Amino acid sequence: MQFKSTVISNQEVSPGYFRMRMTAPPELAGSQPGQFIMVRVRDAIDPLLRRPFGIFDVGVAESEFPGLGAATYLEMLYKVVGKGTEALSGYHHGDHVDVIAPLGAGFDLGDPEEEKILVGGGIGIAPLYYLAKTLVQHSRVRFFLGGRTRDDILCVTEFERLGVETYVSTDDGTLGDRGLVTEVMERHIRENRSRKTLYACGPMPMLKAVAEIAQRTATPCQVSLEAYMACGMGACLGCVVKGKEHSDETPDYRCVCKDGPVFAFDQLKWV
Amino acid sequence: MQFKSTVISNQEVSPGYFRMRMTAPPELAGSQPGQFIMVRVRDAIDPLLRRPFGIFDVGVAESEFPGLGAATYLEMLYKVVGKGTEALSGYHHGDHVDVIAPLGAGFDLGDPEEEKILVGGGIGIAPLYYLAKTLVQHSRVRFFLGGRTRDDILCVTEFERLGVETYVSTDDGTLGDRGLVTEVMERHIRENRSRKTLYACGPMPMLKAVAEIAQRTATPCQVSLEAYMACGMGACLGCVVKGKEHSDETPDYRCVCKDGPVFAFDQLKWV
Amino acid sequence: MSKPDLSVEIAGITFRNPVMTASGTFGYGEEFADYVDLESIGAIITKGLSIKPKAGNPTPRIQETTGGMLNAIGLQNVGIEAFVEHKVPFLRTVSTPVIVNFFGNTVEEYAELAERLDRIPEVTGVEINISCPNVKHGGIVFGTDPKAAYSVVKAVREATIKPVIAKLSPNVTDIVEMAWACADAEADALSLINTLTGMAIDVKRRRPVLANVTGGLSGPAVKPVALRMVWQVARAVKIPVIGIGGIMSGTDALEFMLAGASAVQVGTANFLDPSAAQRIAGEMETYLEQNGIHDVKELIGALEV
Amino acid sequence: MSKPDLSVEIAGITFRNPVMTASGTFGYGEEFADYVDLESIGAIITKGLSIKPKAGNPTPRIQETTGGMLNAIGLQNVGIEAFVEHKVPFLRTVSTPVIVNFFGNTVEEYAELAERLDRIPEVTGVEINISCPNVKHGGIVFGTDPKAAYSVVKAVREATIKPVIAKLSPNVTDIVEMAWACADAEADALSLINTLTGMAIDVKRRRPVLANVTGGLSGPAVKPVALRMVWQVARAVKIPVIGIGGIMSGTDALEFMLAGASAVQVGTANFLDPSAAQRIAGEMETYLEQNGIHDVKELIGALEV
Ligand SMILES: Cc1cc2nc3c(=O)[nH]c(=O)nc-3n(C[C@H](O)[C@H](O)[C@H](O)COP(=O)(O)OP(=O)(O)OC[C@H]3O[C@@H](n4cnc5c(N)ncnc54)[C@H](O)[C@@H]3O)c2cc1C
Ligand SMILES: Cc1cc2nc3c(=O)[nH]c(=O)nc-3n(C[C@H](O)[C@H](O)[C@H](O)COP(=O)(O)OP(=O)(O)OC[C@H]3O[C@@H](n4cnc5c(N)ncnc54)[C@H](O)[C@@H]3O)c2cc1C
Ligand SMILES: Cc1cc2nc3c(=O)[nH]c(=O)nc-3n(C[C@H](O)[C@H](O)[C@H](O)COP(=O)(O)O)c2cc1C
Ligand SMILES: Cc1cc2nc3c(=O)[nH]c(=O)nc-3n(C[C@H](O)[C@H](O)[C@H](O)COP(=O)(O)O)c2cc1C
Ligand code: FES
Ligand code: FES
Repeated sequence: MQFKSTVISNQEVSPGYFRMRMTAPPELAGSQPGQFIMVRVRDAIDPLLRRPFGIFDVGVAESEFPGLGAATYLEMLYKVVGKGTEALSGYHHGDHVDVIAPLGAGFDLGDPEEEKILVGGGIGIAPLYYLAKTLVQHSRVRFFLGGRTRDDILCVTEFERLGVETYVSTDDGTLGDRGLVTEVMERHIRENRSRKTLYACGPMPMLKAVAEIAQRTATPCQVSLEAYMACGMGACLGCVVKGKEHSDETPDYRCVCKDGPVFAFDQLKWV
Repeated sequence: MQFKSTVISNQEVSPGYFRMRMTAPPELAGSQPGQFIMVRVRDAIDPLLRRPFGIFDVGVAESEFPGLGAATYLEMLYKVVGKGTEALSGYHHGDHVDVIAPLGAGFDLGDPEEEKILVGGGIGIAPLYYLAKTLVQHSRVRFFLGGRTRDDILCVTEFERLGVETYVSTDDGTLGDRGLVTEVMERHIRENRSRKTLYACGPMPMLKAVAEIAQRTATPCQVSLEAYMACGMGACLGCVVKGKEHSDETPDYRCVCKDGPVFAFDQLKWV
Repeated sequence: MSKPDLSVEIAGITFRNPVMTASGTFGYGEEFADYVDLESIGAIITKGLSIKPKAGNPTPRIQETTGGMLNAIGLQNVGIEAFVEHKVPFLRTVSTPVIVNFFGNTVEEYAELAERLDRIPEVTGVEINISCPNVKHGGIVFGTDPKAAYSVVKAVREATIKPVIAKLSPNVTDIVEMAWACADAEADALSLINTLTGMAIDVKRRRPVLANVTGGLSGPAVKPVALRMVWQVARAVKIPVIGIGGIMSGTDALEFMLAGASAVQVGTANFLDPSAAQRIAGEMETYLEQNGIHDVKELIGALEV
Repeated sequence: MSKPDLSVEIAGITFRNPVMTASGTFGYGEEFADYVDLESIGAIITKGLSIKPKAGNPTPRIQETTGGMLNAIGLQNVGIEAFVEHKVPFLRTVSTPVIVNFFGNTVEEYAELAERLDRIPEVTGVEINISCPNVKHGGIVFGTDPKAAYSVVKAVREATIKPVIAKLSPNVTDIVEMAWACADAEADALSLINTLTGMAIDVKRRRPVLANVTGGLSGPAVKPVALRMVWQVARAVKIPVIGIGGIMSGTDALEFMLAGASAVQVGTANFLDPSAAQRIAGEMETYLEQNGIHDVKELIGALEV
């Protein structure tokens, strides 16, 4: 659905990373973890297109606006990379944004008995918090979180507060283990033979590494992808990725916005 | 000169009309009445071009920003008509705008012994206040001010406070005389045979009427024109008006931005 | 005052209002059903169709530019069989006219597809995308050569009794010459403009942003070019013209109608505002009401020059 | 690291950096002297000149559009005599190369003007605006017909030993064909693009906004089209290409150089920021420094496709 949302708060949680909470209609409380939203940053032509963001959290809380009682809120966690996110970072309490949400297909929550392994790289943790919040209700959840440096490691406390066991690694060793998050994660999988499902979101090289580990260890795995988007609703075909059957003769393109952003890793063509 | 200016205040003085005060470098205090400024409304591509505005006032006052002592300020009076002025109307204390000023050729202040007659229509009064403030130092100044309705009559008190005799007329009679400002003004000229100079700014039909009166009564007259502008410095030739010698064979175009915006009425071709 | 009349007639079809959705920007209608009342717009024009499914280009396929966007989707589409099986059933549930945009690589392909579309009752009319490479003639684009355009339109004309709209490419020296060629081939109407060919470069990577190198520019950035071409063409031909290019508001749409368009198509605007087509029709109605204009048809070509 | 080398060479002339000011957007240089250090830019290209003074079009002549602007100045200029008398004396005081943009209504006028410019020592080179109506041939524009373009460039080539730049119009089906025609006529370099023809309409008045009805579109809105054409042309010809169209920043300029331009011209940007050309040259230098590139010439045509 399309709605006008009011910014409740917009905080810089780490240099260049912001967490924005905004009002949402009650229907949004039914969003699936992994679904996303499209934000019209300004009611103007620059930027022209909407920008896609994961749902970091959604819930119901006492409204910040007096007299409104309990109200649904939506949160996003974003990194300033260009003019859209730059403009967003200047938003204050009370400002308005136009939002389309929820969009796309979210994570499959799988079998509650299994252990859930979440892998996030940098801003890729955005959709994993709401996922973790949902999964911990029934399953054991471990979260492997990586980033370039200490500043790219966000919201560890929030995950821990959910009861999620959190493992941090950074490329430069400024926080947690030194090294790639995927190496730490693979070690855990190999050392620990219980049934598991993997959930990953982050930069493409990380997702590829996770998919290879899933393949090698025969672990079910879902990945959440990013792509340039214009419409967000499966109409423009701008955001496609290659499906597993893809070849030049038998095209198998999937829309990240509609068939995804979450895909079972074995549904995609990784080369 | 080009400078970054800080908004000091931006008040709606009548529905749809704003008066904005902003910081300016000391050199601006030497601006001539009738000169104008070009404002880059946003540091973005929408609106793309700068917008021209008259200098409503310029002076030196105790700075609003602590510890700065006396500082030069610049004021403009503007009407919201489109996206540029709409955006400007949302500016607050402390916001920044990029300004080029002072531009163009201002009013000739003429002989101090003469009576000065100022004629303003609607937002056309914008450059007349600074003119009046300068002229009252030596001359008797009368101000004929017209508008469609009461809301279009601005800053009467400010002019009166300068010691200017102010005559108001509105098309619908909701304030002052009912009728055209030019009729009231012509009556005054005819009834009152002392030497005078006319200074007019306002919509084209009003300026034409003023020029005709000047012609009929052989009164010296200067008019301040508006035109679409791109550069504001005589380079693009977008803002031209026809000079008195103009014909298809002997083009005589003058730049409103550089040769004007103020012209002696008999230098222009009025048909 | 009674409600103004927004209906327009083109090729014998009455459209409830002049606002159609541009091909490739509105999927097959269904994608937008949650955001726009499909019964409130003039017509649905579907994504460019070919006989066989088409894979389209590698990604990235889109890039925002100042006031516009580039796309190099590469005409990815499901092909006519899947269209009939999966898309037509939904379109059947909507009373709004459905115009199918389509293309081929040879004159014969255009004709064959037109013939197959002719047999589908849910298809109200067809729009020929002539901005496609002519495979038989070394890849030169049908839409930039009047003779090739004539032959494609003629072949389609002979293959269907449904209304035929020829959609013109703006990447030409003389748009009027192209319009004449299509009118001579008995198109019922012309629509313009398709996208302007453009390019974007990523300085850091020293590469074109689009995998396809070049792409089609659309959005408000191109509106001045589109308006100029619609005005030129509408004065030159007798058949109705449908204006396309950067329409974001009711005012934009009215500008095209004053320039001579009998209807308009809304493309890129659907991405920023999925209810754009409905909103624009509403804004046109409000304008007519406020200005005491009883019939939108009064405005067609009413520009005073 | 030592300062990067920003100089480029075109037709035997060395420019201190690749940033020139586009004709018609920078007057005769003097108008901008208070805002930009004229010694900091690559070249000054002056307002289109004709033999006789030219009145230009009635007003309004300009209109802002989304991401761009339309102009229909109509080539108003002072004519060669006043140019020599009133403009050259100032230009003499500047060491930056001066390129005079000019036009005529017949091949003979182009040749005559070229010959007169050839005798002015302050004129470093000439840029031929071929986007002008060919009076002898029913007003068809020189710049959209390769044969006419060839004859104009050839005549100018024979009339002057100064560097000759042919400035191409983008309003054509095949820009490469136009580029070849000008290269065959022995232009030393090509510059592109001139403005795209467009139109704006005032719905309230039901009139075109511009008195001239149509005008030329410039500014960031046209950048994707300009980049695409520069890329096409730079691959097709051996002579240097100068990129123009919507350049607002150092990054924009570098995009054109990667696409194959040996230099760039800044037009509309001068209006928003009178020091744009100087700023852009500075931004290019900073980019080179930060990326360890010693010579801007390394980037010319370095796009990986
Ligand atoms: C389904 C989905 C969910 C996303 N969730 C989040 C999130 O929760 N938090 C977050 O910070 N970001 C998220 N992103 C990425 C986010 O959409 C982009 O960072 C944002 O659109 C950039 O906008 P901009 O105007 O600031 O940058 P631009 O000025 O448009 O571009 C700046 C840089 O970012 C890159 N970029 C731009 N758009 C995208 C895109 N859609 N995908 C990948 N790279 C892009 C460009 O290549 C360029 O280098 C998500 C993307 C998708 C598709
Ligand atoms: C020398 C000069 C001094 C001026 N001084 C003042 C002033 O002190 N206060 C003030 O309120 N306005 C003044 N103007 C007019 C002011 O520049 C325009 O109102 C403003 O540029 C409109 O910008 P916009 O983006 O809000 O409107 P737009 O969206 O650009 O246009 C809205 C409407 O305004 C008209 N318009 C736009 N630009 C101009 C223009 N340059 N001249 C005339 N009409 C225009 C358009 O035709 C359109 O109908 C002056 C103009 C000039 C040339
Ligand atoms: C993503 C995208 C896909 C398009 N696909 C098609 C197509 O399949 N067939 C076609 O004729 N035009 C296609 N177009 C062109 C549009 O129908 C329209 O002519 C163009 O975008 C200009 O209109 P706009 O500025 O309103 O978007 C496409 C445009 C976009 C942006
Ligand atoms: C107001 C204006 C006047 C122009 N006059 C000329 C001219 O006299 N001769 C010419 O060759 N090009 C002229 N041009 C075109 C520019 O030189 C340039 O090619 C075009 O504006 C594209 O560059 P830009 O997008 O950076 O403005 C003019 C452009 C503008 C905006
Ligand atoms: S973004 Fe348009 S189809 Fe996915
Ligand atoms: S605004 Fe450019 S010459 Fe006056």
